[in-house]
Amino acid sequence: MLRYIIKRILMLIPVLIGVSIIVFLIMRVFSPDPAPIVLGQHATQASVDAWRQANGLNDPIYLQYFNFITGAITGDLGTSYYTKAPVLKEIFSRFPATIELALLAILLASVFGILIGVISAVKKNSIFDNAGMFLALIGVSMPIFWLGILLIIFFSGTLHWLPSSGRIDPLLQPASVTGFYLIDSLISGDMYAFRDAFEHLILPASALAMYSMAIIARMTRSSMLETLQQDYIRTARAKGISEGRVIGKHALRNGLIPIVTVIGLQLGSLLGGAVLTETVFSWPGIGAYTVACILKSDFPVVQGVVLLIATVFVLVNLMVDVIYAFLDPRIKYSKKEV
Amino acid sequence: MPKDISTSSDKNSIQAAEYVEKPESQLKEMWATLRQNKAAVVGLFIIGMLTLIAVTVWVSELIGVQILPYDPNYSDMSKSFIWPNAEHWFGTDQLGRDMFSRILDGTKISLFVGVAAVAISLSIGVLLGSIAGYRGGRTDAFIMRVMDVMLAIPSILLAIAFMAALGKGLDKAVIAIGLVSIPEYARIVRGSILSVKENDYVQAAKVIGNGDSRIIFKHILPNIISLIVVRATLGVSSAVLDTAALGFLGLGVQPPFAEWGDMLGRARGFIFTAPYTLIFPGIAITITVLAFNLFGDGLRDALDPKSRIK
Amino acid sequence: MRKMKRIVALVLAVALVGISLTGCGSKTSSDAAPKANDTLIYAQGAEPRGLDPALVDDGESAKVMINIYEGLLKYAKDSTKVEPSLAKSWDVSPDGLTYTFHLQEGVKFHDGTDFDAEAVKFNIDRQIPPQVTEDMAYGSFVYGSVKSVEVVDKATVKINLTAPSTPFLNNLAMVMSAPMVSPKALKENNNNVNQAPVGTGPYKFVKWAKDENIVLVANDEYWGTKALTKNVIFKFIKDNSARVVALNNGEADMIDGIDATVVKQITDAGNKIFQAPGMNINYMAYNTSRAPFNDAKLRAAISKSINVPEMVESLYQGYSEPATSILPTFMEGYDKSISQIAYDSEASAKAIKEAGLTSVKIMTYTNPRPYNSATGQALAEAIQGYLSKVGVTATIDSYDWTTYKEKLKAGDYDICFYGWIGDNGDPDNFMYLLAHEDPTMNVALYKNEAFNKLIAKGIETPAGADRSAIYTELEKIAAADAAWLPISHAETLCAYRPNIKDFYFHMTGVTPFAGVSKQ
Amino acid sequence: MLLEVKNLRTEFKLKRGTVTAVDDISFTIDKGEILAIVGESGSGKSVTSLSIMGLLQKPGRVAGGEINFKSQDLNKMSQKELQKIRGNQISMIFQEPMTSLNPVWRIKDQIMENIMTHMNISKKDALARTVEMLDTVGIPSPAERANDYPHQMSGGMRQRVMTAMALSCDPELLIADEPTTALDVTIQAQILELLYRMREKFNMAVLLITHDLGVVSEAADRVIVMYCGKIVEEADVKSLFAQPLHPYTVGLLKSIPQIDDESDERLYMIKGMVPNPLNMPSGCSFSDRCDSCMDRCTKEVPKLQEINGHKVRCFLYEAKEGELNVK
Repeated sequence: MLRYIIKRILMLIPVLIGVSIIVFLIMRVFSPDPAPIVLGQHATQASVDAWRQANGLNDPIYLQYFNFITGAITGDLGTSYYTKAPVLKEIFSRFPATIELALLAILLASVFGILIGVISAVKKNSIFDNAGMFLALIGVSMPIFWLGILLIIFFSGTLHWLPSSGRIDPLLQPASVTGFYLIDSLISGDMYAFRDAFEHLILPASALAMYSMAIIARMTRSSMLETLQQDYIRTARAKGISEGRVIGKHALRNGLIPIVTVIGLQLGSLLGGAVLTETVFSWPGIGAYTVACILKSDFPVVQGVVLLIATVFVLVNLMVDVIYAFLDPRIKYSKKEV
Repeated sequence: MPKDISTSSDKNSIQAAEYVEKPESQLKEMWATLRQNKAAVVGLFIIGMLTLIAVTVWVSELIGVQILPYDPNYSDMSKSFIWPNAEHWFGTDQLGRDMFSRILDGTKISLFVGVAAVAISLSIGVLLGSIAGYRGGRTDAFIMRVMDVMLAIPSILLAIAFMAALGKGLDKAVIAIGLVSIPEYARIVRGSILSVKENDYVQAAKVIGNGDSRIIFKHILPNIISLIVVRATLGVSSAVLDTAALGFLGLGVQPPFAEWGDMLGRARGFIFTAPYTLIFPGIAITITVLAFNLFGDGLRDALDPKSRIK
Repeated sequence: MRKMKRIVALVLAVALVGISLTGCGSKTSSDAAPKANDTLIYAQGAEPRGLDPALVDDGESAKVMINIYEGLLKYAKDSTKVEPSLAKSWDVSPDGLTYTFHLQEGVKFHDGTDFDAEAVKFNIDRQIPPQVTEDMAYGSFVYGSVKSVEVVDKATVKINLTAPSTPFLNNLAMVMSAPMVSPKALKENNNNVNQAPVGTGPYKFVKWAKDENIVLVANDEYWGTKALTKNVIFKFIKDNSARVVALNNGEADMIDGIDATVVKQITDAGNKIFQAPGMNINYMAYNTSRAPFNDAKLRAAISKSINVPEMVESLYQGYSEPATSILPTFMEGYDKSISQIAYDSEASAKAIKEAGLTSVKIMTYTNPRPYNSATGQALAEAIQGYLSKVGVTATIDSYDWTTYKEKLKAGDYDICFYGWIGDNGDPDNFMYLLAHEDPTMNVALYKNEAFNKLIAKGIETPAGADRSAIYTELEKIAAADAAWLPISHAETLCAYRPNIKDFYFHMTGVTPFAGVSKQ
Repeated sequence: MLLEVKNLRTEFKLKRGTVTAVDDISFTIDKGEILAIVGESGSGKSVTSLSIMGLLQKPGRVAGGEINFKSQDLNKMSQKELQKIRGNQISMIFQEPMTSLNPVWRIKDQIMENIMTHMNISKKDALARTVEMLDTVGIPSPAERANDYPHQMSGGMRQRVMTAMALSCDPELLIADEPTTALDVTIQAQILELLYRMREKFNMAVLLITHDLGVVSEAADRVIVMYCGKIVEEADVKSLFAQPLHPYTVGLLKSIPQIDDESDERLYMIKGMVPNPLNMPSGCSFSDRCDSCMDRCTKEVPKLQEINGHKVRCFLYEAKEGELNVK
């Protein structure tokens, strides 16, 4: 197992090289010149040229790439053109916000998705099933940003129940330890802050979770339907254990195996969905920031972010495979299967 | 999940093997099952309506007949932000354009981008997947590594970067959205081909001395076509969503084309004063995506041997 | 198995806690959190680029920096006239080449170091050759005319110019480039205090949570009148509607960047509106270098076809004021007598028909700009609508802002859209655009020798009635020639909660909070 | 009398009609007895066993009759009450050892779950009992194998595990539904031997469900032959094999290959196919396949009649009180 994990982590390297090449090509070869944006309304041709020269943008593309890669290997992703702050710092000051949002979203999506899926499967063709599956269908069909805006209009604008933007009331901002406000506020023992952070999370996390929840619910339903047909479920029932235990301990435990894969895939797609959710909710995360940087042609930041996201994506996939092996004792990763 | 796909395609291929001479019968059978699926029929009906609207709007535009209540791109600043009424069913937007006409006009864009983007990802994806699956070895490894790389970047981010680099435009949106979903098709096709490849009839074709491309196109692809059709149908729904997302971020098609996502993006500043400008495009997107999802799900069920027995 | 059970239990527990928390807290969320009266929360639409005045160029940064830094001079509260700040007084040599500033004494930077003539020299030297770097967006604008800086004594500094420049004094009141930064901080931070600003102002920098907020605290050692409120927090909420919601829900005390459509909603919630004039111009430019718009009459005919007030009203919803002049109305040189070509669709149609003009090529940008929140695209589409009424078909090519600037250089357009954000409150800063050599500045490609001469004269003429007359004259020439169709001056519409006292938004786009208090 | 099934009727409600899978059957099992139910697939034998266990899944349901276990009608019990009996007093072994064990649970956990559900003992004792049971059913080094997952075991081993699980709470009745079908012949014998041994050891009754008359002859005390949801013949093993009455039973017996049969005759086959349950022949449901079919057979449904403890449902044997009337 360990060998397998190491091998998979090593496989990150070619993926990251590939990712960096793609991003590099898109950004440096095709994207608009960042100079006019960086230099503002008084930019002249001369200052644009000087700036490009100073930032190595007049070098041949392979040399630019070489410089970037050598920097990246030593942990230096450069500085943002726009803010002149180190890229790593810019990224990591926003990354926890996205992770916190994505984790809560995947938690919501998994809990409710599995719940709906299980109920739908157990009560197949009942009103619950139909309602659940209709909800799931709407969930995969609704644009996430539209849902987000509707949530804001309803819960913030009309009912004034929940905040519409940001992560926390700045007055309650806990001292940063982990960067996750839910955890940081617990560390500092401030329940007000915890609640406030949680309230800020609800709407964006719900909007972000909707699509994944729908996918997970559908997957859970079909997986459970299949599992409930299995002989070992009959065996379990024959043991005289309660129906709840049959479903929860026997059926779900087996049905979960394909669901975990879906959850893993969804965690990856959540990172994409975060781009839109963060934009709608002014969530101070990496998604909206990246879009802003793409539009500003802030090459170093975009390169850094995409590398980071790709790494996370690959690691999540690896994690899913490991969990898979944990859930399904029949699977043993050997060198062959890599 | 992966288990799932392989078993269904196995069964599929076994069945397909019997029909190697006339693969269309597989589609025929699919259609028969599909007709019994109410949801799929509803989906197909909506898709039909949307297509009708899109084609009518497009043709009338070509021959210069105005069929929509108003010119969707004609702005009249004196009619800015009129609430829905008998004259303007969905109201007017900031520039005084009739929302109803714009929504109908937008059907054209969304369907076109959706279908065209899928056509791109489908053709390139199928080609790459076929080559990878059929040739195997290094070619396979290389192609699939590239696909892995593309999959490692969230597709919406990739599409945004493409659009930012290429600039706005209908053609560019199609390309951006089409390119980012190539890996999905490549993977499916490769997987199916790997399972079909060893079948006797393919081996037989090889022995007879058929060329590689002939084997792929004549013998292998027809047998996985139903799988691709399902994927493509669901692909249209995600392409429509992606188009809307790009439009929402201000990166979609070149205005003044009425595009639902772009309309939503513009409406965002007026969610309290003119909420109708936000509601209708959102509903239009949802219905379109829903229709393709319903139809795609129906297709998949129709394909699934298990449900066919019922 | 037991692990499984625990995980499930944990998940359920978290969900339950969440549900119960929201359940019991939902209704009262806005007033449940402890609110401090000693803290002002200001919500703005974007995050500042940085907080080093030499390295940034955006308005969002300025709003924060005005509270941390001071320059030698500052603007009056309700105009762009300059007043003493870190400089108590100043003398200008008769030839207009030497400016001597007498500094406030006993002023300290937030890091405890002294503010003195050396510090002034350090700050200016950093932004003039040979030290200036290419990414100092405003260095050459503010200090472009500076030849050298001499320290006379601890409290006196002399600045020598290469040529007389009346706008120079206005430059020294700007929030970009001109504020004084602690030399010690600059040295410690590698000549970049974007993330660690140290000034002399009424507020000190505390922390910056990226994309969330910046926190300032009152400077107890401040040399002037100390700030009334202890803390100021700048919050970044990108979405306009969300900002309004935040204000109405009490998550912010003050917000900016709203439009007139939400005013009713804000006042209904008991909040107040502050309207600040804007120092900018949003305009349409004709390409005067080629047919058909090398003909001033035809330009005027097109301008006549456009109902500017109506368009501005619905595009900007009161967020902008229709422009009757190039200069904002509060600026020196503005005169009520200046007027642009009036809307007259029939006369326009007639003139256009006579000229035989049937189609034009419009080029525009797709982004919103500070002077045009509706985007150049919407503006172009609106104009397209008006033109179609007078029988002209317009094709629109639109590009993102940077590409657009590139395309402008090629000059292949009949009509384009552009705008300008005033820098220093001096009329020259607006009018010189029509005399500029650079095609991305002077997008009308307007060339008028008489106009250019008058511009040069304006720079050298000392402030006063004579100088104002020059700019009024320039305005009149521009209006008659119709190279531009001035469309609007974007105003800044702010809103604040009723318990906020003495909030104001300066026309240069900044929000000094030292005098603002919360009841 | 341990179990008495009285006029049991089980139906499946389908879209195209209602199928009566078990049609008015009655039988009893005594303590320590092995009763075999024989029939082709679709004859209703498995449904009978599931009906007894209360494990019928929708759209199936028990439509009538009584299932009296120790004088209590299981059919009237709530699921909760049934759960107390299932796996405890009545337990079951299924046909498919490969799929009847939960693939993601260790063997010991699956058995311990059964024990701990019904016995109030500590985990440690439950584990000890599990190992003991595994030992009893003949699993070598049971303490180690208890930690295995099902996929690490062979089919025969898994069926032993199933048996161990079924026996773990000392049931009074074991229902074995085709326990040997999926296994190869040598293993089959071992499992049957095991069942036999267990019956001796625990004095429990066994309801053996099978389509394999060979299995029946080896293991059972009494046999019920089912066809299309009805009992067509019931007798003790000896008399059934010695003198089968129903043409169906006769056909079944004839179709077993005999090792000592040296004739060149082709093996007998019952003609035709099991009828579609939605489209049963009128009269005797075997009429369309019967070699001795009479006019009457296609019109009337014969009754099950008892002749010297041997029951049969056929018009060939017109009942005269207490007399065997062989034509």
